Amino acid sequence: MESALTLWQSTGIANLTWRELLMLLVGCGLIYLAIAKRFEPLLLLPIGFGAILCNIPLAGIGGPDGMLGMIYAVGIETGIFPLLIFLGVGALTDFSALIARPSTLVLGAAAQFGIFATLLGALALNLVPGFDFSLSDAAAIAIIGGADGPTAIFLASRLAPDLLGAIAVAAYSYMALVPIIQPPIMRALTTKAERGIVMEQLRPVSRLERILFPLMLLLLCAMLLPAAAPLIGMLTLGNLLRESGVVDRLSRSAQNEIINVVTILLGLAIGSKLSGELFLTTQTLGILILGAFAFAIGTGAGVLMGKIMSRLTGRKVNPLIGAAGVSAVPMAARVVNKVGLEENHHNFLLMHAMGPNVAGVIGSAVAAGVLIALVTP
Amino acid sequence: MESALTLWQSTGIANLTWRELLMLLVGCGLIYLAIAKRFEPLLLLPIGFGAILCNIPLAGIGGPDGMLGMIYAVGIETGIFPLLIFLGVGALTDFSALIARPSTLVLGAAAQFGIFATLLGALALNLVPGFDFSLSDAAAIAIIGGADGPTAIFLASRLAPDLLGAIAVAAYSYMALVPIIQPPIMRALTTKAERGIVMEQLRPVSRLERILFPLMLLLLCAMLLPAAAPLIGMLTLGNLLRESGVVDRLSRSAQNEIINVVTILLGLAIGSKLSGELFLTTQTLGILILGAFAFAIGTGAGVLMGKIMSRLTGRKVNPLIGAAGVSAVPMAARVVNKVGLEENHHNFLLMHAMGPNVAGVIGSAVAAGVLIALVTP
Amino acid sequence: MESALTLWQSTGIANLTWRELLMLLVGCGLIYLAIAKRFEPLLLLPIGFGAILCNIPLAGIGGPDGMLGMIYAVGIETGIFPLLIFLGVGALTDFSALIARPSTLVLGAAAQFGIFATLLGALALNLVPGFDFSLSDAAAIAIIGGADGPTAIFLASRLAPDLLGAIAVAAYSYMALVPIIQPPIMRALTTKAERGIVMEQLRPVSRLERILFPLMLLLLCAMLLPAAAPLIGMLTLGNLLRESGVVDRLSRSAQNEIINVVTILLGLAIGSKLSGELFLTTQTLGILILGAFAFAIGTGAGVLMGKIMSRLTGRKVNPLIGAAGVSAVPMAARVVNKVGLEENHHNFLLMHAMGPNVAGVIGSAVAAGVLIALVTP
Amino acid sequence: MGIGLGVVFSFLLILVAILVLMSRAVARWGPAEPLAQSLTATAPVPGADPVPGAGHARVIAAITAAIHAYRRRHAA
Amino acid sequence: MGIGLGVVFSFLLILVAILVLMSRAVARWGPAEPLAQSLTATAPVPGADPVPGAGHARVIAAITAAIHAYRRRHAA
Amino acid sequence: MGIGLGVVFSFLLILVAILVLMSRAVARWGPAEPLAQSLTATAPVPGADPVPGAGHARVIAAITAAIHAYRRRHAA
Ligand code: NA
Ligand code: NA
Ligand code: NA
Repeated sequence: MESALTLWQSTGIANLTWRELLMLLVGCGLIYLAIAKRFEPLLLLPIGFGAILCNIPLAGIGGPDGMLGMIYAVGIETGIFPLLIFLGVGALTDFSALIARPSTLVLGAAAQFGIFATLLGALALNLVPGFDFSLSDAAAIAIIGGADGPTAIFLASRLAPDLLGAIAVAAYSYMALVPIIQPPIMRALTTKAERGIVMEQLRPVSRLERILFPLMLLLLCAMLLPAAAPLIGMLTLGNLLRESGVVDRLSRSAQNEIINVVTILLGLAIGSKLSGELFLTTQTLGILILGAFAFAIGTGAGVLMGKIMSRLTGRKVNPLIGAAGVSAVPMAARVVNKVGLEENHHNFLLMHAMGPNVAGVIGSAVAAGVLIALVTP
Repeated sequence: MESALTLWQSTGIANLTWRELLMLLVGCGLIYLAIAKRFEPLLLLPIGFGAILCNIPLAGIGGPDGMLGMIYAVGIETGIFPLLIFLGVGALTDFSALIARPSTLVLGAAAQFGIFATLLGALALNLVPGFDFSLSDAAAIAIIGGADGPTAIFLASRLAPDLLGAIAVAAYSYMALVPIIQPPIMRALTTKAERGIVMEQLRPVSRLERILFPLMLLLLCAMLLPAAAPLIGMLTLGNLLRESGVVDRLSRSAQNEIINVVTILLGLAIGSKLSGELFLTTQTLGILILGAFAFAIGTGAGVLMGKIMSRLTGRKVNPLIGAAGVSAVPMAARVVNKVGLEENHHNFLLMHAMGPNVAGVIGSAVAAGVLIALVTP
Repeated sequence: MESALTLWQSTGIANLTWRELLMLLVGCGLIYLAIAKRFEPLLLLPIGFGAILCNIPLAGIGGPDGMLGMIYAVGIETGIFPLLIFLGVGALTDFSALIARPSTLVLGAAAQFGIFATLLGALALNLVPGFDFSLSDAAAIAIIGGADGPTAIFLASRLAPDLLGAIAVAAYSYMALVPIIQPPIMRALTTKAERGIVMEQLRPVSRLERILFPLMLLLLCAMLLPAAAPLIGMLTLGNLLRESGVVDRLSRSAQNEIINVVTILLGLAIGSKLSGELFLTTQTLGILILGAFAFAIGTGAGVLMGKIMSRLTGRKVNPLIGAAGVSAVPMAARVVNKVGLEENHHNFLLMHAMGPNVAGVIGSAVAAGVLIALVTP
Repeated sequence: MGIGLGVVFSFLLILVAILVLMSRAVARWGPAEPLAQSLTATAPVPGADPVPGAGHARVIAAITAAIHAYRRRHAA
Repeated sequence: MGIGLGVVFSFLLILVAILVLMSRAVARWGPAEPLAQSLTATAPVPGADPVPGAGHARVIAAITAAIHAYRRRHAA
Repeated sequence: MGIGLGVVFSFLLILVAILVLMSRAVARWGPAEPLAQSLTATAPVPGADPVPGAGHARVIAAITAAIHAYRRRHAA
């Protein structure tokens, strides 16, 4: 009888708290979104699975001696995993469109307005009872507006590890929602005539320019904003491996093995921050709201800057491409292409939107550096 | 003269103990079995090589500052390596045959009888002078009967690290010996008529079922047996990566890069537990004997349960497939196929044996969880 | 005003020291050599990039909490990275030419004369003011003459971590300069007739011989020179994975995933030893001079031993192949082939030079073991 | 021992029940799916290979052989 | 917030200037290069695919299909 | 220095002896093996390529070219 009681007490059901139960459902929900709705499945599937694993009663998989806890300590607390992902992103990214038309960097800059507006928004939310975000917390939440997963994880792991779970979930969820969030904003802020603007074909870019680009970017970052050096450093290293043409096996490794393996482990480890105590709070609600806000503001700011550029260049620039400045590569650029095609069936904006799109990646890495420099004294 | 003496004293020969010499021979023997006899070469070759490396006099490669010692600490003491292998196993395993005929899970359960019988056997062996197995030791030894390498390594690293070398060697050796150990037992326990039973073709399994299966299994494990959650969790994650169809690059990574790299390092690191003091003991002899015993019992129990199922279903089940319940995927299923073909040249049991075969993997992971829950208070 | 000052003080320019500036240029120079001149790009590109990263003011990427500092601690301080590279080298190397003509091992031994001559040279350089090499330092520098990158990094990380940056840069630079350094020495030491000697075709080598070779080498190393066991161990393990024919997926993993990923991380981490304080010293100048010296002596000794072998065998050996004994696989063998073709357009020495070439790898690993045994008491 | 094996059996018997229920639920409410494909597409088990159109198969066989030969020459 | 966004803008505007100067410098002093190839060779963007000779393309398409079929059968 | 180089030489000379003995032992007691294949099969050295039947070679060459073209278009 006693032994049956002992047995029962070692089961999960006997120890399940409502928080754990809810988080198991959240995990299943994320997996559902990843598989059925194809919401950024490469990350949301492992994150959702990690959420399940670390909310299994008694197992302690997310704790300091548990597998996910250890992976978190080794890979995320040190910042290594998001940096390795950035290495792979660099090796996968073609910056030709940006080099051919450097002015699109301004669009990538404008779209970061969402980040800084959200920073203020997060601080303002402290006026509402139940919210109490520190400056670090606010900065970490604001980066969701960068629409760049690894950057958000890197910054959150530095500035607000306890919010990392919610921030990562929000960042990837909204990135997946780009095709739903962006088009109405794009249409509201542009005229039919603007959306129909056909842009000139991009000039070809030489191999030497593509090799020099990452080095220039890295050196500029070293001179002006050392706080962004880890992120920009790994991005440019990946890109140099790709463009140098002399280390193909390293480039392929960064694009495949490294990014795949790290993605699995990174996703799982984020789960270790998806415990009920950390996630089921009013703060998470605030983060989700602020994230949507950040995305919308960033999109709007990008489009408005696109309108300014369009005027200044005598309608040579289609303002829609400004929306791609939020990053979310390549989804945002595809959305631009789609909205553009609605007006003019022969106006392919994809290549033109790639410039602001990759500029957005650089922009949010720079913004992350600024936030680190502002917040850490 | 003195310098020549110093030189001589820095050689291996001058410092070789008989234990080291014997272990070097054991290492060469394992490599011979791996290459010439194809005994589970993926693991026995690295294990044998590890045994040689960590028995080189003076080099201390298996010690705390040596390469193998460090790999052991990082990968096996933490449990990460066997869990990553399980991730790969999940990504490589097709559970369709099991989903199409869930009743074969009972065969996978029956074959775990070998584990629990061996647990008693190990404790009984304490009556023989020279043996002194604790309950933890006995549980770690018993898992050999699960015929599942990573499960055995995971459990042994938790419950009896000093016996890990012998247990891993025994587990993989007997898995390689499945085609020799099993057929006589299978033939002895079945009649000619039973062996000739032709089974109905399996129904097709839908994609949705294959996606839901790993989630159901994980949630059941979370509710009933949290102690098995790390093993079952990684197995089901790997399988979900495979079946979800939305994260092919992660699935391929788990099936290839992760499992290959970890296999090399895991095999080598096991060598760090193959030092003379740990391996050349009467206990090792006991482990080898108990392992063979566990295999035989498990096979027999599986076949007997197969006979019961055969009766209950009115001879719709060929009892031979019960033998595949020990796991040892896919070797045990192939052995079933071969023994079946001996009776009836047109009776292909392979697909039917895959059900109990993969059920055996789940069964031994569950049994490992039970042992952990029983032993660790 | 004050905030603008704070902002300025957080920039890199405001904090740039001349040492850092110079090291940034060194980094760019290495990248230039890697890409434009194809100097060992697989390593010099990551090393150069690492040099840039860890000389960014304020960022501290090479420090103990920085990414490169952490990678150094995990991968190089422990010796794991160079050993994993050696595993890959073993899996990539075909020792057939050496097995078919074992006498070429003597050429691989002779070329290590450069190492030991340089050891004396480094100690002699202490007589020059500004140099103060300990015995450990001298041994680490001398290994540059082995013309084998991973061996040099392994030894330097053990004996003289502070010099590791300069030693690695020197080793890979001179390996890239083999086609420039070696030919004049080869021509100066041989007669036209000697260079024209046509060698007999190599006998075929059986699979069994190729499997036994790594095991023989490992056991010999275990018996005579345990200090070389980690290096020789990983080299032979890689080769056994390759030749055994039963673990192809592990062999491919060692040849690709492992070596690629580790090369990126290893190269970057070496950068953490390329700080201004460690690199911009008179010692680095000494290391570069001694390295060139070591290469030249090694080449010369190899060729002279080739001449002796040529005489002893009645002109059956072309002495040029002795130059390949410095390792630098496969570049040195290709140089031999090229110099040989200059004399006789039909005399292909490539296959014959592969024997001493791979013998040089073994030779420098053995020499590294000797240096470890001599220096560490 | 009895308890241990009992737990294993109970666990797997409950899993049997869950799988049966799951399959029924999927059959009733799940999306229609070209079932014929689903099993063979993921079954890596030898002997279960589907037989594609013979013409196609011959082309594939020829190319497969060529690719193998090509790899053998260039891999090593 | 003003400072933050200001730094981001300044940084990217300087980068614009550097890129413009770089491209001019490369155009003036850089090596002559078959430019037509360089963009397409590395642009992985869909819709930017170059159109190779039609005959060649047909062969490739046939073999591609065969390879896909081959992989699907053997990968799983 | 003398000792160091001496040890290296001794080590490698003993290895020479062992390899000679090993090869003799394998030749005498080892299994018969199609030796002609063994060297070329694992020699990755350029210039040592075996020449396969010319007909086969032409097919492989054509497919190789197609595969390369295919990869170049789809890899990037
Ligand atoms: Na962005
Ligand atoms: Na089992
Ligand atoms: Na060498």
